[in-house]
Amino acid sequence: MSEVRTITVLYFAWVRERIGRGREVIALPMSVTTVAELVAWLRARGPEYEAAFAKPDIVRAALDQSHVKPSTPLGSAREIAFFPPVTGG
Amino acid sequence: MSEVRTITVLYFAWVRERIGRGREVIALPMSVTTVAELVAWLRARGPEYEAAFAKPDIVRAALDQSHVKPSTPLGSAREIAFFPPVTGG
Amino acid sequence: MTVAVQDAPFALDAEVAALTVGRTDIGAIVTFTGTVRGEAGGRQLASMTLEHYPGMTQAELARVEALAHARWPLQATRIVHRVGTLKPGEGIVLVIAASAHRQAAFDAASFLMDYLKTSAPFWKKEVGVDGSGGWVDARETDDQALAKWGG
Amino acid sequence: MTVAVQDAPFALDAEVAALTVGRTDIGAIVTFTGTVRGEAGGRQLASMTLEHYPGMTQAELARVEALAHARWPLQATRIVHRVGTLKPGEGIVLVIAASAHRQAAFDAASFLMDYLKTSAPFWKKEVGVDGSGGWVDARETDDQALAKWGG
Repeated sequence: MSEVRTITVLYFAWVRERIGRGREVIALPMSVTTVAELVAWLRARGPEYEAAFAKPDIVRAALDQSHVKPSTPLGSAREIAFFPPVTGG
Repeated sequence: MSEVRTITVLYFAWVRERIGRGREVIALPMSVTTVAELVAWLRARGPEYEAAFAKPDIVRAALDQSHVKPSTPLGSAREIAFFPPVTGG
Repeated sequence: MTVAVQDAPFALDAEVAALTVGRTDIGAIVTFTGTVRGEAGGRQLASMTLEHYPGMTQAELARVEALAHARWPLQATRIVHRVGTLKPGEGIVLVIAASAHRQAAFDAASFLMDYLKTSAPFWKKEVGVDGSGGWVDARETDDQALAKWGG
Repeated sequence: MTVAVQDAPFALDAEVAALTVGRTDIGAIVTFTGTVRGEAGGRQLASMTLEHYPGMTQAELARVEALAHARWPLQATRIVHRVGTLKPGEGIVLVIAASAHRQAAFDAASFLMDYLKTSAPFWKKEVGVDGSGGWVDARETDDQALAKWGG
């Protein structure tokens, strides 16, 4: 029996639209340890995720509300967000 | 009998205060042809002018309301102004 | 040093007064207002809707503000960013930088805008007068603008 | 492209609205407000009096404004300069630059201030709270600021 952790995942803008929801709580295998690994794991969940992360280099991530890179370890973060490059201002 | 021309001379800020007036119309010999020559001519008029133009490099001039250099000919200008470096803004 | 994310419009005089009233140590106040343009890429806009990431937005704006204060001698700064649906001509964002010196105020306001544009989690979606809509793409020129501040 | 030399205070919102109301081609509005500081060179100020050269003042401000329009794509600009006696905290000068693009608006507003400071015929005289007074000296840093624009 493999261990899992729960993490809240948020989606914004067209990432949210493609996935069809803005927020979900997922049970994540402990083997998924970095942001990039989480993206790969999400893409395997279905075509809506595949569409959202079709170009993973474009989608940005924030871990506990701070910008992070794909190589960043998830650590003990409780919240991760995925979104397109920001366009405010 | 030497020819003269009349020109309105304006003074501002501490140049005005040292000379003791803000405006005068002077009859100028035709031999005075440049801004620098006018300054020299004015300095000879009295101690208040001497005080105002003690450092002629500092005093700025405008001919018919445009900034000019000491070497600029007076031409047919009707108005010349002398003032310290500007300090607006 | 205050930031706000709000639906309501902002008023320049009121925002500047809140920073400066009763103070005589400020010599220079620069404001930047970004407004919704009526045309984007040849399309006439009916409206623009701003989505954001509540919580992170405030944190990022405060972080950007702190960076500016660490870099220039600033008496006060303010960032107001609107969210929701805006019409052409309306203000989207307001940045204010107040300093004893004009160059610091200009540089800090420009820096705040460059950082805000590339790091604060806002996203714009346009709706054209013909009903067509789409998310605004990030611009490379914004990344280039950021690069001029180094680090 | 308008300039004003006046005794009366100015209001940011009203001045910006006069340039931008009903327009949807503007994306960026930068304002600069210069205010009277309460301290100058270690002396507490009671007031500052601005003298100017009527006629030439307007002509110089309009010339500086035209230089900015020749250099950047600007939708609108405005310069308001006060004269007479002002108290610490009061606004002395307002410059507004509106453009489709933020960098043009920032650069033009900064340029207008740098040119205005070195060419518009205004002179400041300070009166300290102790009754001492004196004309403000021109600053070399203002000439240096001008140099960065070339020509």
